[in-house]
Amino acid sequence: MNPAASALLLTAPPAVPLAAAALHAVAWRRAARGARVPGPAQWAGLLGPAAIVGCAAALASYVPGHGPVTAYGRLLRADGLSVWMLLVTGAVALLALAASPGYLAGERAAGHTDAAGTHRYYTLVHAFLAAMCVALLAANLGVVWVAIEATTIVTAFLVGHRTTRASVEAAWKYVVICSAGIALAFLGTVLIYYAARQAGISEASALDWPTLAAHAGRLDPAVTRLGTALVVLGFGAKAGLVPLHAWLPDAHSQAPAPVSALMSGVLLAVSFTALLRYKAVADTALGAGYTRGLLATVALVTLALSAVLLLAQRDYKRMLAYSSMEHMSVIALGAAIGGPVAMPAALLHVAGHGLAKTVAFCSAGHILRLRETTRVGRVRGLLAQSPALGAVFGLAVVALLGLPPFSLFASEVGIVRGGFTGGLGWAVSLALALVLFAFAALGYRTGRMVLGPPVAAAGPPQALGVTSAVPLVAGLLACAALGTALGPLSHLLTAAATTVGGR
Amino acid sequence: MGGLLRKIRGTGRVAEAAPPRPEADPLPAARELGGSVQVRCVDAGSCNGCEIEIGNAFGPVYDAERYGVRLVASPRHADVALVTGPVTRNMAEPLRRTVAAMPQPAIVVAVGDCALDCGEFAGGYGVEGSVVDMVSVDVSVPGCPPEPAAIVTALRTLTGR
Amino acid sequence: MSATGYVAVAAQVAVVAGGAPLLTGWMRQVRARLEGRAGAGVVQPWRDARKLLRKEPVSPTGTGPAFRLAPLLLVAGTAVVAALVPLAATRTPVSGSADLILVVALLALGTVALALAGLDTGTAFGGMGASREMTIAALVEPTILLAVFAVSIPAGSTNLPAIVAGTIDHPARTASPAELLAVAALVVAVLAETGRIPVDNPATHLELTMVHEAMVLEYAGPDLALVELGSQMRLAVLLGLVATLAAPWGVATGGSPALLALALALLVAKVAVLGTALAAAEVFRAKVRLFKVPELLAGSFVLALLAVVGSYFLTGEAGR
Amino acid sequence: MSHGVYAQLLDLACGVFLLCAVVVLWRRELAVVVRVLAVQGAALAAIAAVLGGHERRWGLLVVAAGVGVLRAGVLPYLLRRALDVGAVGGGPYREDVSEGRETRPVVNVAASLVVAALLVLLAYAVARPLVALDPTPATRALPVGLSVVLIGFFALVARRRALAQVVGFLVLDNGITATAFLAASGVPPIVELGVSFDVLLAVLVLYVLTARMRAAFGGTDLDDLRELSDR
Amino acid sequence: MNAVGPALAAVGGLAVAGALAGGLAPARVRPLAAGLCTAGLGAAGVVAGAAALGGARYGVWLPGLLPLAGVRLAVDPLSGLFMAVTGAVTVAVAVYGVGYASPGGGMHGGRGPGDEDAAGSAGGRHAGSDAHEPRDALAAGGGDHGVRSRGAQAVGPVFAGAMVLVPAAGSVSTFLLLWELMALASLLLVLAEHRERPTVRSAGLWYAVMTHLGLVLLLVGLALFAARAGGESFAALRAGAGGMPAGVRGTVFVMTALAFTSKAGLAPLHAWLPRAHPEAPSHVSALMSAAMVNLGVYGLLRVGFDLLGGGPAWWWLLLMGAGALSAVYGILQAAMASDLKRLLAYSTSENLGLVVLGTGAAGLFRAAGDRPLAALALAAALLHVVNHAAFKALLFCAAGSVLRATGLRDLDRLGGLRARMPVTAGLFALGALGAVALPPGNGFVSEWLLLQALVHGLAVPGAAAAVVLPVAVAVIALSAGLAAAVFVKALGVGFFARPRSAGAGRAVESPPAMLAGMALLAACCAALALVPGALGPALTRAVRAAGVGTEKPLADGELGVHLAHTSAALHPLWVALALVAGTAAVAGLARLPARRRARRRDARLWDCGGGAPTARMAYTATSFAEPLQRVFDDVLAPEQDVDVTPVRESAYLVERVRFQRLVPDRIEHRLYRPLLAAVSGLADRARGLGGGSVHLYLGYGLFGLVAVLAALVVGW
Repeated sequence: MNPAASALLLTAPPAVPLAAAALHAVAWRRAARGARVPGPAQWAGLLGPAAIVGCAAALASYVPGHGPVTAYGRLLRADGLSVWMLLVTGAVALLALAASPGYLAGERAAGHTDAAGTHRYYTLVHAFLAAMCVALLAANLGVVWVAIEATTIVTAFLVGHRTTRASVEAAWKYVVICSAGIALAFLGTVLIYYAARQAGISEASALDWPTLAAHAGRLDPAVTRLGTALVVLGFGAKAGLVPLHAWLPDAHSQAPAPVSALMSGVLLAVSFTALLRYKAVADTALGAGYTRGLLATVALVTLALSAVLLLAQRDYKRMLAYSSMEHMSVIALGAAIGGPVAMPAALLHVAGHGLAKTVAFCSAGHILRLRETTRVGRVRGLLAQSPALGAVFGLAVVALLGLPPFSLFASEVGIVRGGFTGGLGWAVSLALALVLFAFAALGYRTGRMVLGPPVAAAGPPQALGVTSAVPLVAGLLACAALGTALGPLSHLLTAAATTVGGR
Repeated sequence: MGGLLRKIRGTGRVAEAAPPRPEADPLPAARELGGSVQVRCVDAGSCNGCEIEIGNAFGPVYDAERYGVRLVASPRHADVALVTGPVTRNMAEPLRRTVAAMPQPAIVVAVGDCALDCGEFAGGYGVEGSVVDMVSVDVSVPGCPPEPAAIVTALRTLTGR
Repeated sequence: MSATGYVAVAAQVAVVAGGAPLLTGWMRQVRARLEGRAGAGVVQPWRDARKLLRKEPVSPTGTGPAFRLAPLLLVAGTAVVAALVPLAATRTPVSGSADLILVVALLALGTVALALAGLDTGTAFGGMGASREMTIAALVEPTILLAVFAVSIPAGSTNLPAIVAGTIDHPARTASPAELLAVAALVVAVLAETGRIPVDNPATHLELTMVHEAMVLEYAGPDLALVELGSQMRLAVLLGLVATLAAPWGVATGGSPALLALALALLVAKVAVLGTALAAAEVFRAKVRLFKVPELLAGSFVLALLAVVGSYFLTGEAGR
Repeated sequence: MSHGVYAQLLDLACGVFLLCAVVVLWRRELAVVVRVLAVQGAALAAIAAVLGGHERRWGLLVVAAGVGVLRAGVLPYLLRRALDVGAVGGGPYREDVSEGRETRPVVNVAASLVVAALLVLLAYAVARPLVALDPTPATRALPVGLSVVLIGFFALVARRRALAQVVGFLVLDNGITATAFLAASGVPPIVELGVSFDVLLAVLVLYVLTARMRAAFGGTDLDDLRELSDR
Repeated sequence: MNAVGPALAAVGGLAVAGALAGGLAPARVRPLAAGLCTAGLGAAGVVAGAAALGGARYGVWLPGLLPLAGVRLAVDPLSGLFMAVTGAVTVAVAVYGVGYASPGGGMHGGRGPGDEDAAGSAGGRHAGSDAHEPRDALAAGGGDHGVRSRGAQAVGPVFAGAMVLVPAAGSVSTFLLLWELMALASLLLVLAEHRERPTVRSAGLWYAVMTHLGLVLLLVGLALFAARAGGESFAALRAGAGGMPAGVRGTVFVMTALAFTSKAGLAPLHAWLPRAHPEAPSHVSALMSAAMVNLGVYGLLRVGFDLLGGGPAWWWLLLMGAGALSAVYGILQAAMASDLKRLLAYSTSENLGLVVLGTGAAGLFRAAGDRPLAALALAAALLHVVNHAAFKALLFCAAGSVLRATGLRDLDRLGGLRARMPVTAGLFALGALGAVALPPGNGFVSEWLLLQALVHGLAVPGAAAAVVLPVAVAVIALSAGLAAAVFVKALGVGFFARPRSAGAGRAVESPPAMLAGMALLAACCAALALVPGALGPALTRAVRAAGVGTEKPLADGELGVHLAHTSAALHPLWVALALVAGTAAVAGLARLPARRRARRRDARLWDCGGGAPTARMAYTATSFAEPLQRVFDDVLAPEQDVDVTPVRESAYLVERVRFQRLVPDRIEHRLYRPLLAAVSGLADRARGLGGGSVHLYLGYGLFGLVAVLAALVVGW
């Protein structure tokens, strides 16, 4: 591919959302009190994700056949893994931003926000997208770290969107815990940089991932082991893994629904991708045993914690957040096992979980708007009162439970098969038992909310608007399509898996 | 077990010799029974004097069974309703229902003076009337209480044996 | 199959159908004699049957086909069993499918039909009788089948003619402990199946104690005759079966009519002896409380189980 | 600059750097703690400058200057403004004095000093392989960087006041930057620039959130933040 | 060109078409469209099954579908048998389903105001939820929810399609995909009537969690097997099975056996069956009881015999133990149940217990080296699967038409349906005849064959056989006896005598489509009862495909059932003819002596002369089961409480007596309750972990960091 085309394809994903963010920032400044938000401006928001998906598709057709594409003197680089994650990010962003206008209209109607708030929302969301694209496409691990820290800062005010006590609390916890976690990751990066410099790699390319991966054999084992441990703790915090996981339920229960969809669906996965980059380096330097043990332990502890906390959950947005933690631990377990079956299964699980969780969170947003409560106990007879919303929410949770037509089933089976072939049979069996607990808890609460006769207090039956139903149904269909046949994506998936050790 | 066997061998046959067959010509309905009569006793309010005699009639000494007469549990199974005592107010409807429940040809035998003309209890406040007033009686056995032999003879006129 | 085969089957059915009332009459006569009474004579059941057949048929309101079909099915089922079981001859046209499990099941079919008729009337007595009858039938089933299992082991098959022929060829088998235990268990099962004294009193008038009679309280005339004939035939066939299994000598294995006649005569004699023993035993025993019956049946079940396990360990020659 | 003088200067700077971290844990008044934070920023800049001078890398000196301006000047200024806003409270009288002091830290001062000592020991044990890899005077001072990281993290955990927690975070960050300088004389410039920019933005966000918290909760005691929970 | 391939394609295509038709068609024509697609799907399944039973082998590999694994189908006579059974049941139930889901039809019962009798509504109500009368969705006669909703009609064909295709799966992933698709579809169908009764939701939850537990066990077992055998397709498993150590083979067998026995509704993991079946719409519970549970047995055969190639005796003793336990326990609970569909559900658990008992016996004989006898035992088990599918589907459909007509499931309130619904009563009687395992019925044939296999099993060496086989024969006999009591209760109490509630009084015969469906099933029952020999060759091929034995268990070319090696034989056709001829002869002879043609008189019921016997004096299901319950008192441990409310003035005058008896599911109490209590206790205590304070969360982080650093220092 000629350099000009590759430069365009690599800069478009971060650049277009950034431009949109700038546009909305200007509009935010000039927005008077009570001014009406121009309709087309909202739908213009879709340009950013559309650009991301377009570029990702173009790269997807090129990269598996011809290897990674670089631009700007190897600053931006797209290999199999980043293209796959870009595709997932684009898809999830498309769904979230398609659902945003409906959500914000509801918020404005309920008086929680106004025109200025809307523009601020779009500015921050587009900045958030741009940051994530940079994190995926950057070749330099330092730049990846900076981008991920930027996502924390940008989403701080998204989590604190509503100026209530709870949102301030959520925002504070989110920023403090994530920044502390990310700082540890930076310490790990510094140590890896130190080891690389001692191994004789030049200063300019010491943090450049391809060269690091190539020369990983010469890194000093002790330093690399310490650096990798810190990175797993650091980026694990942003990926919702133990020990710095506690921000996730609070942030997700207070953030606007599309934002928590984006965060759960993609932000966790992007930070996990960064972690995978380091895993590739550490595996060549220390052998697969070390990171496998560390990641598997972290994954199982997270799974146990989320399963137990799901059992006694009373708030359905926190329930979905803990379900994200559960799925991230399954993905971490799949990555820990590695190998030709478990690694692609883990990446497929990222995609499936992203789509299903987005639909779940967006419909949870509608449920909140309809019933004004996030308590599971007070939401009854959803299917009876608004069939479309109930059906979509129910099917999204069915997908999250890992039931067949949806891709989460195929990926979970893949991870278990990989686990047994890779020798981690006991860990996978323990994980399945814990997933069973989560299954029971999630199923029980969703059943309470969705099923049952119509509740008089809930008012007359209300249909879900077509504009807000389309993205949700599209998300479900995409997840089901992924579950039945991968088609052209299968080459991309295998390429992505081999870049991080799925030999 | 052994003691009972010895007692059985010791007592031997208790039933008295069968008196000669009564010559009275049997009722038309009785002729159809062909020597097999199944009896359902109905106590329509008797003082149980007649019941004791009926018991003796079917006891080992008089042994009504040897002539083909058998007591049965339900009027459905019975050909003969052996009715005793004056019919009290409560037993009037049940007596009618019992006789109605018996498949034809059905015969009603009234045992004892009370059944024939309310006997001692004539005019009692609880007495509805005698059996003869309530249902059509085919054979009647007077006496208060009638001898078991008289009851057996009446029954033998029905079996013809 | 020779003509005598067909004759044998017809003879068996005729003997059982005709002889059953006589057997009951004979047992009542024995009992009367033991009680010092004169007794109604052996032919009395025939007279009862003839009189009942001539009476007016009655169908209680609200009863359906189950009520009407049950007596017919009871008698027909027992007749088919009489045809199958090699009471007189082992080589008959039907001996191929004369299976002991089929025989036990056909008898159970009669019980089920009668229980359904009891329920069809909708009266309290009908329901009570049906409930108790089915409870006892359910508990008898394991005992009978285990006894069948024990008896079939030496012959290596549950086909009745094969068993009887096998026992005739090896007379020692009848004295073997397994066979004795099996026959004892079978006798207790027969008592329960036909509702004789320890389990149920056929001549009782107290409805609350009835098991078998409570179901048939509503029958009258011809239906009642069939029901009584059916239960009498069932008793005759079962005693015949016990006699054939315990003392198979005399059952015609060859084809000649003379042997057949002798076999029939011997059959009547054996059943009469068993009838006498049963009647005499009834004089000494009283009806057991309904919820003591399961203990009785549990005892016979243990006998049957010992028979089976015993026959395996003792003889060990469980042929194929 | 001769080798001996370089080593002594470096050790002096690291000593001051570690001492400041301990003092942050020791003192309760936020005003004093912010001043100590500024001193620590200066020490960090000194370490960078000494390293730059020793290895004759002028780029490093520029970075040292930038770090000095940011961590000794801008960030403490922001924290002092947040404190004053709290203190002034917009009324005729000062707001209650407890805003300015860490009245009831989660772990009392004596215990936290003991924990700080233990963390320093752990840092030294962990850093042994790092030093063994390339024993130069700079890498021999690595444990100081790690221990400041751990002390910063502990301060983050043990402080009830919002601003005290921000100070803890900044100490943690200073520690990491120090480790970077000592280990490989600083990460590549664009990464260093990005990191500093991110830290600045993080503090700005926390500054705005403190203001919002004061508006919503009427104080910056983090114990009020307990509504979102699974109970 | 064998017909299996196109037939399977037809099954898949029609499933998708049916789903679309059910989802999109207008309400009026929706049941018909979805029903036709499902029936077509079933027919295609039968064609495929028959072709496979005829000996046609078929295999296909579709790498494109199902990411990471690809779909692989492999059909052999064993899977052919199960596909044919499932297909046949689907055709009949689909036809029935069209009638069941169509609006209008019979009078809608529901709980009449007047007939709420004070007597205890006892019987098998499980603890906790009061049994207010189940209002049938159609009884409420309205709206577009329940069985007629878009969701339920769309999922029906998918459920049937997945069930037909499960036996055709050729690799671990495909099997798990179809298995879980079937589970999800049946879960959605169980929840179809969630608006009507709160118990539907709890039943749905129990069903979902236990099915998922089954999937977890299956996934672990098969993944371990695939990993150790070095391949994912059944062929690779079969090849690799020999080399695996005994411990691994044992673990794989136990794991998969637990999952499959749970799906077949056997004892320890059966708690979902008596909950899901009564709450599901009747045609769905017919499909579940008659077809889905068989796939549990299919799994046992496929993994136990075919893939693992048999195993040591303790495997099969385990199976026989589970089979015997659930046979007796299931039928005992059925005897106590007064809810008709709960009774049928427990009877399913009993029949499947017998099938697994036969399978265990086959394995035991095979382990002891006696191949012909193992073939015979397995043929008996397979024949009982076919028979049970026929009569259980018929019984559930009949129960469904009773529920639709009266709105009631409780036998204590039914009664008098023979007069009002003669055809349904007749069909239920035919099904009951099959279920009680007595001669003219089809259940008797397979139970007879099973008994023959066990009776001849004593020749097998080993003390285990000598002790286990007699107990097995006793278990079969006891369960057959109790089954007779259960179905006499169901038929007699449910259909005969007079109606005991207003709902039963208003019953009207079901619409023709439902009767047609049931008639189809009745025809199957009759055919299986009279000419079982026709299945002989098919059974032989299926048994050989399961890898049990090469000899023919049943002699070919016979209408009846001839054992190839011994003189035992059964001619059900001749027995039936003899019974019919006998009945006719007796009827003729009985009329002979009655000279005058006496007209049959209608007389009042004999009531000891008292008042006319009312409906409430008749025996109900609870009173019918009372003797049995007293006999098995220590096994069932019924909970009974009588509260007497005296008149206010004096304690001696009783105003009201309320009697309530509940026969709990003891396995559930002993096994599940403590587990659930422990889990909810753990959950409540763990609530503190998400405590809410920032310091706690950061504390976790610091603790994690220090722990990892310490581990590194220690040199982990």
